[in-house]
Amino acid sequence: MLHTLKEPTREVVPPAFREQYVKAFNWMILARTVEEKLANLWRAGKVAGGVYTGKGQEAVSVAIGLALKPGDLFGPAIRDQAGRLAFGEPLIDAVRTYLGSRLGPMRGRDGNIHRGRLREGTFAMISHLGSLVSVVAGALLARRMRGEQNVVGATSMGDGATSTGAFHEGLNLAAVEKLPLVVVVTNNQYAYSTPNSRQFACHDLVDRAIGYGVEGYSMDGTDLKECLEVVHHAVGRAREGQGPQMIVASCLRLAGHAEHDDASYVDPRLFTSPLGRDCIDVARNYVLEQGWADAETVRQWRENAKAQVEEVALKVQRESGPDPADEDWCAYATRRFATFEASPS
Amino acid sequence: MLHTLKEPTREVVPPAFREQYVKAFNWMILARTVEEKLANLWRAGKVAGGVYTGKGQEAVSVAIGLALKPGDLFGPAIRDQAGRLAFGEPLIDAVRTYLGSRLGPMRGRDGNIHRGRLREGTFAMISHLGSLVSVVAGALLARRMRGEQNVVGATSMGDGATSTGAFHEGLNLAAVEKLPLVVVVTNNQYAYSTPNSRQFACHDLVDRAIGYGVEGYSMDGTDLKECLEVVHHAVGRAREGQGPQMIVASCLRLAGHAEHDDASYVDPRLFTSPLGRDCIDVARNYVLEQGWADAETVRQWRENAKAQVEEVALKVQRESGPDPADEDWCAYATRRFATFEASPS
Amino acid sequence: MSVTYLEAIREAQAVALRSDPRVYIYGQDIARHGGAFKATRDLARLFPGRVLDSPISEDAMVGSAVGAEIEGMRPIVEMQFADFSSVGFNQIVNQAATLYWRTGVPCPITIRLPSGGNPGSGPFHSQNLEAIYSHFPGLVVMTPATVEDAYSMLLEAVRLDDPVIYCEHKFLYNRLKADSLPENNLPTGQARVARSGRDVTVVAYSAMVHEALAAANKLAQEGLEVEVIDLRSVKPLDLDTVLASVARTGRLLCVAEAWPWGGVNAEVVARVAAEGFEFLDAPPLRINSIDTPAPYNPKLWAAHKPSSELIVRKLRELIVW
Amino acid sequence: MSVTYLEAIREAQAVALRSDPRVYIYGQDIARHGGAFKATRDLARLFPGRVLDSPISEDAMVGSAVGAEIEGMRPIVEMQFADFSSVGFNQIVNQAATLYWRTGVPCPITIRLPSGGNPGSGPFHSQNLEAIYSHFPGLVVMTPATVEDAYSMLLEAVRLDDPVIYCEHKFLYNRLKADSLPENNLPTGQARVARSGRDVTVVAYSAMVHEALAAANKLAQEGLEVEVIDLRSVKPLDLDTVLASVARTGRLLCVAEAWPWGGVNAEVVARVAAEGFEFLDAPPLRINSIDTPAPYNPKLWAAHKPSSELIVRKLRELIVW
Ligand SMILES: Cc1ncc(C[n+]2csc(CCOP(=O)(O)OP(=O)(O)O)c2C)c(N)n1
Ligand SMILES: Cc1ncc(C[n+]2csc(CCOP(=O)(O)OP(=O)(O)O)c2C)c(N)n1
Ligand SMILES: [Mg+2]
Ligand SMILES: [Mg+2]
Repeated sequence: MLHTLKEPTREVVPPAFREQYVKAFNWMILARTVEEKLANLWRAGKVAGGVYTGKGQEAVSVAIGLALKPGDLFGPAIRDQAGRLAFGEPLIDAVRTYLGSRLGPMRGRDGNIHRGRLREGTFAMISHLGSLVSVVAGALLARRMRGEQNVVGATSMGDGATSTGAFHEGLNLAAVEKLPLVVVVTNNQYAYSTPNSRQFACHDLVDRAIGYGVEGYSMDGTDLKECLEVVHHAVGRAREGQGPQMIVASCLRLAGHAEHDDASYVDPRLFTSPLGRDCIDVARNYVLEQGWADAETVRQWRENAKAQVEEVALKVQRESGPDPADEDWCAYATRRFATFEASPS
Repeated sequence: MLHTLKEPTREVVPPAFREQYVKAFNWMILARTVEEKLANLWRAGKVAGGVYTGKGQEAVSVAIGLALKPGDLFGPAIRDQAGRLAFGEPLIDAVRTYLGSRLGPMRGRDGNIHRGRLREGTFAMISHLGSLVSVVAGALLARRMRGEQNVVGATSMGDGATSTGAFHEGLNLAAVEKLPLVVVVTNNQYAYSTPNSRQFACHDLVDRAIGYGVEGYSMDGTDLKECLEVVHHAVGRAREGQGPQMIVASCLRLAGHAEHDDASYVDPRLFTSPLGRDCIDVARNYVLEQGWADAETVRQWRENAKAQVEEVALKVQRESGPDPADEDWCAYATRRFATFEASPS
Repeated sequence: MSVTYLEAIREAQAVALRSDPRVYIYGQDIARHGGAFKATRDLARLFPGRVLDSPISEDAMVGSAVGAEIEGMRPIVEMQFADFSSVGFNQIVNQAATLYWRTGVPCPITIRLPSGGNPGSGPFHSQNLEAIYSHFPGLVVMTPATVEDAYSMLLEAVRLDDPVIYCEHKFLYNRLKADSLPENNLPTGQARVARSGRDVTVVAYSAMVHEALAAANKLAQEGLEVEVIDLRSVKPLDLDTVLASVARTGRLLCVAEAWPWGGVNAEVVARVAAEGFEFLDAPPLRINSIDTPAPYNPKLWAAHKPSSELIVRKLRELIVW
Repeated sequence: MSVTYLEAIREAQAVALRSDPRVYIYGQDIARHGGAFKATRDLARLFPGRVLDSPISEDAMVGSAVGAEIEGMRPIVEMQFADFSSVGFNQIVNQAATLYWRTGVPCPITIRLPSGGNPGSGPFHSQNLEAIYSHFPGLVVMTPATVEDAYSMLLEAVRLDDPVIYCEHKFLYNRLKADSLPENNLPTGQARVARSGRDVTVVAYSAMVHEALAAANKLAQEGLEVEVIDLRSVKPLDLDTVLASVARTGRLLCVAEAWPWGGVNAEVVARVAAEGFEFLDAPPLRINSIDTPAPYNPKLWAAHKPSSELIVRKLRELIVW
């Protein structure tokens, strides 16, 4: 029941895969670029709160977004900028949400990574770690009750989130119902400052799969090729009706927990270990090696990403923020209930 | 990491084990007897609320109580009458607590199985399943911080309780701290009316052990010999510093969830399967087979248990109940805080 | 034909399942077993695949309901006891309650909380948590006191586009009977004058409405006319009906089975004091349970919670103020 | 020397660790990293083995603290944000709060909740949950508003034999400074007159005390004398000090950053209305945040919560009533 695709065959690369890989690589670049921009905006005092980036985790994340199809469901975690873009979230959503724009999907009400477009299948996380697992499971249950086949839901989280009761209850529920849920745990060695050794005691988090009765995989989160293959495989198994799939990706968080965090607690040896490889460098090298692009083309791709990001950032900064006076201060869909509760002004 | 002692050698039985077995068997009889009495009192309308019995699970439970030493800690679950007695809970505690006596350890404030003597190492459960795991873990952490060696904490629960987030968080915490915690899951096939198939999807709950990085065992919960051996072994491992131990015992709940429940939902085939064996019958046969007692002696033991129970029940029924007028209505140990909150009377 | 409060709850769920294919029920032991209290008796058989046993996972029960409603369903979640909703608390107050406000996508889920005390239930099978949930923006909290309301409000809960905490009182399950179930009823957010009277206003909800009515009957024999208002829902809370009554009587007593600190009574008194200050001829008073957990022993329990005798006593004080 | 509210919290923990071997601190990222807000900076180094990083398991964090105190320790649990205590809710309100009442064994644990809003914190890093915890019997809920109280009340929290929910306000962490830390202080359960005045009483706690003081200063320029009372702890709640003030001023405004339904404001108003009815010359009023989650956008956030301007406006209304 425990699959490991640690050593996929690297010989034959079908053209479709090449296309997929290059697409993925470009989303990764775009994700990295927009997050660098957001960090800059934060340093310039233009972003309230924190900026949380997925540096070093773009390969895992993008693989999720690309393995899903339109109509599938995605519950992203903190570091899923790449996966969001690949699954179809407009680039502007990130910038608008970080800048608290009324035009963004959260309308200034929630910020940064707490965004989604529910009607397009991307869930908006609350902060409480682990709590999306059961939400995505329930959405899949609904799809089944409504007679929809051929749908997959993926949700992403960090090593730390696996310690929550919500993770446990959600995955167990999904297993009991044999739902087409793919849970991707990105073990980036730390939860904020807390190392794996203070978070769990098992050898590899994938050892949890068997205890839920779900299929488990571990993969090298720095290697885009492996990520694409493993996630594709797991999503396929879920779609075929094989029930929940649990993937554990290993890598290193290459930034602070958020921009305000210098991550000085990270064991420096990790940066020079295989875990510390930057997945974007790995992917770039692979693209060059395979002759799918030359250095100039890659540079072009980066420029392209930068241009997109700059355009969007400029546009959003010109947009006006929300005005409290015409804010609709009502927490109820049943509008008449609003009048019952005192709202001082 | 996964140990199975399913087939322990049965040949050589040292005298100490014989003594242990006979003692265990007697506690099992006493537990069964007092629970039958409580059920009778309930049918006579003398017990408010429900009566929850451990029928069919006495072997597992008693093995826990006997494997622990004075100074160890025990967090019992619903069906641990036998284990409580073996660990030292006075017989009268059960009767007083069920009858809401002020003289019982819960002073009429909490009832039935929600009892304990914290200063003697038996925790008093709240109803919320799974929530004692972290409490016992924390108690062990305290013992370690205070420099106490050689202590073990055991906690017991049902198959259903493993679906709680509290179970997951508690066991994971204990594993991270490598605490001497023994978690005994008695899989009696049902959680109230809910069968295993609606509770979890793994092959055997012991498959969860590896995912926490703890040692795991499965055992036949109907066989007292196996229960004594496995629990003794696991408690020993914990005491030696091998970290948390997880034991999954298989059996069948031989009564309703509580006395008001006729358990008509139980698959009748289970009663005739090996899971459906009554551990007291199994133990009795074993005692007779081994020639440790004859039928008359066993009858004598039962009579003895009955006499003890009748005496205690009579005594408790003669005791007066609590009087609301002299009840100390204060939820605070800091007594002066009581006066601050309105208490209508 | 006579129907109990509990049967009304079952019947409302049957009607909801029958009339709306988006409705399903999720909870522990509710399918084949029909639930700990039999509130879903037979429904799994009548509506195959739509009444599902859950694992003992209150957090995931609520989380999955939110996911399902996002995908167009209208789930009813049964907590086995209100007290266990503490484990699903985070998903209720942070996931469900905020969803509409954050995303604009409504959150039509109903969470049934078998609430309140019974002899021998003890600290963890007796809780009244309406004050806890009412504090959070986005939640609707219903507290039906009658068979008719148990039925019609549960149907409305399922129809509403907001998450509803439906507090059903276990003490009323089999003790309360009606001749038939209503076709229509007051909408949520509207209180009901359960008994008219000109001398003093008692505001109550859920089981305490009946203690208040018993007290009113008692005092009626002495010529005192007590008006009893049944709030029906505590969030939203219908202040207008309460104010109109206090304007006539000049005197207010609030009665709730919940603990004394904060809660419905405090909210009602605070609003009346602010918006009906000039109507009050005497201090507005409150009766709650004592500020300890609910005791197991039936005698202690009876002294812990408000009773009609206590209400009578307080009303006598209030009337001569 | 000058010390901030945050430093006072750190210092109190250092003193507690130093003076009582039973004290330890448990929470996420609090050891080497010193906590998300640095409230435990350096403490792990200074007190080896007594400041421990926990997994992301709020339920188990609290449960383990209860187990540890049963075995004689006095744990301090740091929640990374008050908002995440929702995950530890069950262990707080059912395990810890009831322990002493059920078993007679006290439950001296302190749970620190970094509470309240800051620009850009959003719905899940801004919550004020004091009303939630105060509703449950057995919990003490502290809400320090000053550097001095942050220090002395945390020390008292650790000393008390009851479970304490210690709500520290993040907005005050680095904005509030004092010259030194106090040797002694008022005991918990006693409110403080933060500013004397004869015209109107404002009751507040935590960060809102400072908004109230700012409003009072503003109105002082117009000759209006506002008395500001800092509740300090909201359970127990010191009604005597409030009543004495209202007896002088005849007018009451309660200010809290929490949501409007129920809560501290409602409780204070309800008690004053009941026990100080004859003192009131005008309706007792309340100001809370708006009944929605706290918005992320700083402009929206500023409009969502009570401000000194709003207090000024309400006081002007109240004074001419
Ligand atoms: C229930 C809960 N507790 C605490 C937090 C605070 N918190 C936010 S992110 C984080 C660390 C997350 O670590 P991990 O899951 O490994 O994800 P990573 O940041 O490494 O991607 C913590 C503790 C939270 N969001 N939710
Ligand atoms: C968190 C929580 N949810 C629901 C319940 C109600 N409840 C009490 S016992 C029980 C079934 C327990 O099953 P299991 O853990 O298998 O133990 P068993 O009764 O079989 O010994 C349930 C659902 C509870 N006590 N706690
Ligand atoms: Mg991580
Ligand atoms: Mg069971």
